[in-house]
Amino acid sequence: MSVGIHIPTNMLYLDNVTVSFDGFKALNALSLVVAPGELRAIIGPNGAGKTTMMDVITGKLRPDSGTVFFRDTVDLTQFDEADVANLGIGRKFQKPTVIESLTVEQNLDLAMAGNRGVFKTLFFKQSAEQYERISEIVSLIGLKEKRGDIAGSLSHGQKQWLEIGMLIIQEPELLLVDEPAAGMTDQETELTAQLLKDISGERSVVVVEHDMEFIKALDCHVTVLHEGHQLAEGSLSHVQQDERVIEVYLGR
Amino acid sequence: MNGSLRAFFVPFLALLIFSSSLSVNSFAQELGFSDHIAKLAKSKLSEKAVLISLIAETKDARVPDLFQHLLNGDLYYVKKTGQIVVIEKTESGYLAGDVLSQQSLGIVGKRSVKKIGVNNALRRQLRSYIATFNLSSDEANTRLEAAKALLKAPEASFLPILDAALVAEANADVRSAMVIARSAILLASDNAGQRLVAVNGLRGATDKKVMTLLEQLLLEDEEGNVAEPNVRVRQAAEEVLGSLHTQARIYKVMEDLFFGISLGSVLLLAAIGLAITFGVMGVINMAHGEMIMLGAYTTYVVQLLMPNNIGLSLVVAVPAAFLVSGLFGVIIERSVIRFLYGRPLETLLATFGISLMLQQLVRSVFTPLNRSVITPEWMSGSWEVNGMLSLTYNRLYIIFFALAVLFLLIQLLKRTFFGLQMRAVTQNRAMASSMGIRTGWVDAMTFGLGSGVAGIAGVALSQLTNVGPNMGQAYIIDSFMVVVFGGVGNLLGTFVGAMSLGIVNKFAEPMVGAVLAKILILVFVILFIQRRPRGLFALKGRFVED
Amino acid sequence: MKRDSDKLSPFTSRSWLKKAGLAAGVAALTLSASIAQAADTIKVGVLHSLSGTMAISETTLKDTVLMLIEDQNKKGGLLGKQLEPVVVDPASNWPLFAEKTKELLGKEKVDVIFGCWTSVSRKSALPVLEEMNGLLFYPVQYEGEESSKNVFYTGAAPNQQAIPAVDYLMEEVGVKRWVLAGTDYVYPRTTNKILESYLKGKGVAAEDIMISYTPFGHSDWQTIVSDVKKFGSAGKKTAVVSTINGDANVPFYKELANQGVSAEDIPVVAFSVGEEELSGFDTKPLVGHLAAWNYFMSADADVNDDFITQWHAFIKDEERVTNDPMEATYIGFKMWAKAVEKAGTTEVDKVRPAMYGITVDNLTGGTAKMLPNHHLTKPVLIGEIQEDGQFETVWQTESEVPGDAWTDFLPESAKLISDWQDPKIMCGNYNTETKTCSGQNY
Amino acid sequence: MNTSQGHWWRSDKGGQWLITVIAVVTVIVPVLNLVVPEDSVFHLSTYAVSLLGKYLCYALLALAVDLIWGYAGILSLGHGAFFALGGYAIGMYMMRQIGERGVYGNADLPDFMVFLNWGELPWYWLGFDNFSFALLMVLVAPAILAFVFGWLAFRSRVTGVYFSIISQALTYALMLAFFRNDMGFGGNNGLTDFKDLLGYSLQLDSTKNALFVCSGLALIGGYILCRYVVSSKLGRVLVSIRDAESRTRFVGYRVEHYKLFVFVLSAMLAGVAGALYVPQVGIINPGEFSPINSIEIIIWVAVGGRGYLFGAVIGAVLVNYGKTYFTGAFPEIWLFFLGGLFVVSTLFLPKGVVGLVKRRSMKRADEGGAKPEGQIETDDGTSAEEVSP
Repeated sequence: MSVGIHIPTNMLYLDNVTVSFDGFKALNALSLVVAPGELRAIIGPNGAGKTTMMDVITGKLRPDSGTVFFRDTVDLTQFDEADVANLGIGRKFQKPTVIESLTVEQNLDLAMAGNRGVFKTLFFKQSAEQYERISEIVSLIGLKEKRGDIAGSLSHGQKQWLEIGMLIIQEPELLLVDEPAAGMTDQETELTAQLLKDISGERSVVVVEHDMEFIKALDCHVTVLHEGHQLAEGSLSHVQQDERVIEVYLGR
Repeated sequence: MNGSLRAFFVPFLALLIFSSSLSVNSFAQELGFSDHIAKLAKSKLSEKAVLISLIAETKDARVPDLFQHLLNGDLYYVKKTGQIVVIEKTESGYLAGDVLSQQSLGIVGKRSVKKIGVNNALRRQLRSYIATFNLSSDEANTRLEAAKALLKAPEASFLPILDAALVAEANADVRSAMVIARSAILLASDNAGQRLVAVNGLRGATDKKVMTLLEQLLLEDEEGNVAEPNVRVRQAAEEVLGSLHTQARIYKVMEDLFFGISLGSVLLLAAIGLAITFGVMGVINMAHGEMIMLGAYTTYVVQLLMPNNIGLSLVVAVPAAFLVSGLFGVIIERSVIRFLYGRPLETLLATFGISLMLQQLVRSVFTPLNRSVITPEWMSGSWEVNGMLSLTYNRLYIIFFALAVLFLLIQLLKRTFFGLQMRAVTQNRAMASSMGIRTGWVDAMTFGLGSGVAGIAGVALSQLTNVGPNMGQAYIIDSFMVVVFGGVGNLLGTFVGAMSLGIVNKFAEPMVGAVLAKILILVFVILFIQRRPRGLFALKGRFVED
Repeated sequence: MKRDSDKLSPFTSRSWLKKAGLAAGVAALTLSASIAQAADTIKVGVLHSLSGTMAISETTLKDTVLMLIEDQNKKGGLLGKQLEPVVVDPASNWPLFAEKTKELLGKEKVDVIFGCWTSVSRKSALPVLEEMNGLLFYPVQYEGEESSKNVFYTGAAPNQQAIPAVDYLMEEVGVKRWVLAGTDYVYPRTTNKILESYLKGKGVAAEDIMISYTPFGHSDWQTIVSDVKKFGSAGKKTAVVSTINGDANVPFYKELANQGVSAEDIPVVAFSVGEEELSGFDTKPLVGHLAAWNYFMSADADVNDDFITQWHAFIKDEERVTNDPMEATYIGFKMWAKAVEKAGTTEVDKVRPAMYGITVDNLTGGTAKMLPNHHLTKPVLIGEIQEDGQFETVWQTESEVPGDAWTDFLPESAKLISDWQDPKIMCGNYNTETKTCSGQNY
Repeated sequence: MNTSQGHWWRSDKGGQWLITVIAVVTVIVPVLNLVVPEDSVFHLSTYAVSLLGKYLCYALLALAVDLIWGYAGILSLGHGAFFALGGYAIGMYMMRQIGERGVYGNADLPDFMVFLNWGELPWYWLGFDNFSFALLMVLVAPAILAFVFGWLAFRSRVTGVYFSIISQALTYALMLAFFRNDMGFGGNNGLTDFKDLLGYSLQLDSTKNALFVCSGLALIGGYILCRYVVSSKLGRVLVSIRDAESRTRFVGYRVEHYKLFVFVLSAMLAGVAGALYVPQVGIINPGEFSPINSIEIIIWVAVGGRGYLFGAVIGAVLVNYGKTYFTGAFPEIWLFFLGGLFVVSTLFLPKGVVGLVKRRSMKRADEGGAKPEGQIETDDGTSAEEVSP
């Protein structure tokens, strides 16, 4: 586990979180710790509770029991999605969700860190620095040429990147990324892994992924979820040798 | 005394008593049956009352029949001759029969005869006489009805005949009804002791009319004098009334509950088709009300086609309405809605347009006037649980009908292959299609099913309310409320939603009035949706995010 | 990238001018030109809803007017000209009544309008009629409290329907306890206010009056009928005075019958249920209930037989019934025709004075006379519903009752009278206390 | 780049056209009515002026609906309620202006209160003899209702059809409430028999033309306001809410605040439309609250083309002109035409009349990226949210 430079000892700390839907326990006493600046991968079979965990962290779902602490002090279960986002947690969905009827620039502009108040946005004017910031990001995500294009016209991979760009420009301290490599070409996958590695360090990144190649490329700590709780944790090679993991997940 | 003897003895006694107790002048008494009857033709209503008494007094064997005809409104007179006839309306015209000779006169022209009119006062008078005749009927039920009828208009002159009937009566139920009727008559006695006996005789009678009679004893006139002068009688009356009031309150709650369930079942019927087209398929079907309307008009047409079998007509109308509305549903689905899946709000616009066109269609075909749908005999009246609580038959049938429709529908969805296909298509169209389900066909059938069920609702509603071009509009908002309140996509939710809205409405209505009750229900639904944005029986979990 | 530049000049001057010119041309072409045609016919406006909720009642009146026009034209028209009907559909939409009135008077230049059913539709059209000096014949019974120079009210005022009906029940039937049940809108509210005040004046105690209002189109009457039953079981003869509107009546009567309330126990006297409404009912359970009108189809008069025959021939349906508002339309039309003949012109300002005192035979016998308060003299009939959907007249006023625009049973209204003929008054709302026309003088 | 803030006018070609047309009509109609002599071919009748004024009010109402539906994906089936409230506010002012000229000559109470024996003016009528207060209420009354209702609904995330249905319930409940005479708003008859506005008689042609001009100006003002809103960053947040509500939350926007803002703004615009409408048609009654009316507004917007703003205006005028024409030309069967129009336009013009024109012109000059802002991708009010694994 990498050692955090920031003041908080844990960026994210899930303690004994349980969520159930009509008796089915999507999360079952799950505990998880992510350190500042850490890049963490989370794997697990379908229904292991990965997305539910994301939902709990981002305030979309309230857990039945347990706590979720952000930067040691903030209990995330008390906040809703917008609060959580403004606290500095960004989330990328499995299916790329960019605003298709807006342009690439407008998407980034929306996501850019800044005041989210109604009247502030009504009278918002883009400053030169903000323009430059967007320029940086479009270069970073390789959409420089497409800056003025409608997001709906982008390819699948480009949408994924745009969404990652939106995450970055949001300047979160913690990024939650759900299956970023889904539907990408090998080359794109590689680039994406590199991008995530680059942005971790400054911030913590939690990646949920199925693609083992991708996980391997990330080269980071891996947590295996199964039936709502943590089955194993460690390096990819470590967990790959775990008996239980092989049984429930890899062994199939 | 055996039945036939009674049949002979009691009416004879009745007529005997009338002739002695009625104070009519001797000149009139000499006139015979036929003379009185002849006068019926052109006398005024007030004169008819006297004539009816006189006719009753003649003891003629033809009197009961005559009175019945007069009451039913099929007693006429021939304009030219003044001859009194009984008219039977047949398909070929008016079939006349002379009252006196009881001979048929054959078919007569509609304009050559005129009806002998009666009013409410005369009807009451006639009914009382008929009741006294019926006290001697061989049928226990008829005697029971007769005794109850006497309770409505208790008059001292009926006392002897009632006493005579009581002596002959063996049936316990009829006896107790007769005793109550007798007590009711005695309440008007001059003798305080008799009145006290009468009041005590009414103890234990669970009947609203008894309450009315006792209330009458306690009425105060303008000077503050109570109608009943005797204190002991008053006290007894108050006591009996007190227990009656307690009973009335209990039955009132039961009645309100029945009203609520009944309203709930109407809402359920109206909404259940929508629970399929809107709830399951996601079509915001603004033409749902018109599907109900088509069902109601189908009922009307069925009745036109079988005028002699009104009782059966409703039974025929149910499948007919299902087919007609269902067919319209299939046509609408195939021609319009199938192009709009995945765009629910556009279905709102299109179906709204369709609803306007359907309204205009029936307006053009059936005129804008309301159509008269006849309530068959078996659906009229009420089941008298006791004198305090009676449940109307039409409502009772509709409650059962609604439950049956709900049950069948749930079975259809759960247990049949079609239901399985339907659920497959609505949950994952692409997957269902790839598994070889003809999704287009399933869509059409599902929409047809929802529409057809709405049509069935129309049959039931035709028994409660107007059948006109606007009838659908009256139900569309309520239906949406029920479906949304219960939780979209859940038939059981629709059921619970309909019942709870119905019952809440009916308990609120006596407190705040009909208008406010309706407003409160709407506000309640609005606030409820804030608490549970997906209704009472919301599907939980991740998969609801669609 | 430019920012904040020329934000305030959305249009360059050239494109602005071009667009303005084009737009002006389009506007001028589409909007102008409502050319009045030389009148060689007399135009008769028909302002009845043919769609929407009121179509059910009003379509018949439209047909009645068309029948009367056709008949008049067969007789050679009026003043040597043919009558030409102009039918519009205000679609049961109240503001549309004002708009269509404007269209009839302004665009079509009609000489007279027959129309409206609900009070609100009349109230909507009224300012337009007054402004453009039109002439409306309003054929439906209503709550009174109005007498406009430009409207002739040929239906009953409350004193020609509600009050005689209550008198009948009180005197002939011996009713002591009253349920005033109505739909919650202005006509029932006003009528019930008048009746309440009238009944109290006759010594009826407050606890012997029950007032109940329901929403439009109310269909679930279980609770109210049960309440009526309960109210009626207090030992006094009880009757229901119903101002329940149109569609709500069917379920109301059905519920009454099913709960075993017969006309002999608790009679219902209705002011809005006529032959046409009954034709949509299953009448069996209604037999014996009452209605108060100024006309029944069953009336025994030759002129009535002729009218019915004419109606059946026109509408090509022997089963169609006639009703009170049809008679009111008939009387209004005949009166207008007479007044036009008398005035020798269709000009409103000449026809109006010619109207006063004009008489037309009622279809029930007797004559209707137009009073200077723009209301008619009318006989009042109480009928009991028969199984064939007709009424049996059970009571009738001795002579015609003059219509009273302002009821005597409301304090503010009692002070007012209407007279459009007396030169000393000449207004619709003359206050007899202050000796002035209160409010605007129209 | 077509998003920069300075360009919000330039890119709106349709809007420029629209405003030009409205401005010209606003100038020309009074001229044709008042200046051109009556016997001239170019004279415009007062009837036509009122009719056009009515269309303009409807257009403003449609604009208000398009703002929330076209841009924020909020399908309100109860927007007629705000329109009616604005109308009632101005109607109450005009009732008070009648003063002694009512039929009973009672300066303290409106006529309908007099004959129903009201003792005194209810408290909520106080202040309505003041025009500025009434004007304020035209905005405030709909705003308060929209705020309370919106706050409740958006806070608990009532979306899509659920929102539509409860907004319909809202207007239905209000209709029933206003029907009640006890409410003190004239019951079914509503408020009518208005005499004058600010001392100018409503029967004067000049007043009518002035009201017409006001309607035209209000429409232009409303359009510019809406255009400004949808072109601002806030407008893009709205679009983002419409297309992906959940995503927008995760970016950190308080969706409920944005929805509430635009909903209240839209309600206020609707209120203004109602306030201009009532003096021109001369009556306001609870029928304006009827759910059917609110559905019709949606239809105007859909026929014109949702999400373009000017589409709503065009739709409102087209449909209402059609209604006026059909009710006159085919009184017996016009519902067939109207119903058919709705069906045909949803089937064949999914993006409305404007969409049709756009598609044509786009085919002609296909310059990539010229897709109009606010073009709809998802055609329903429910947002296309993420799908779970």
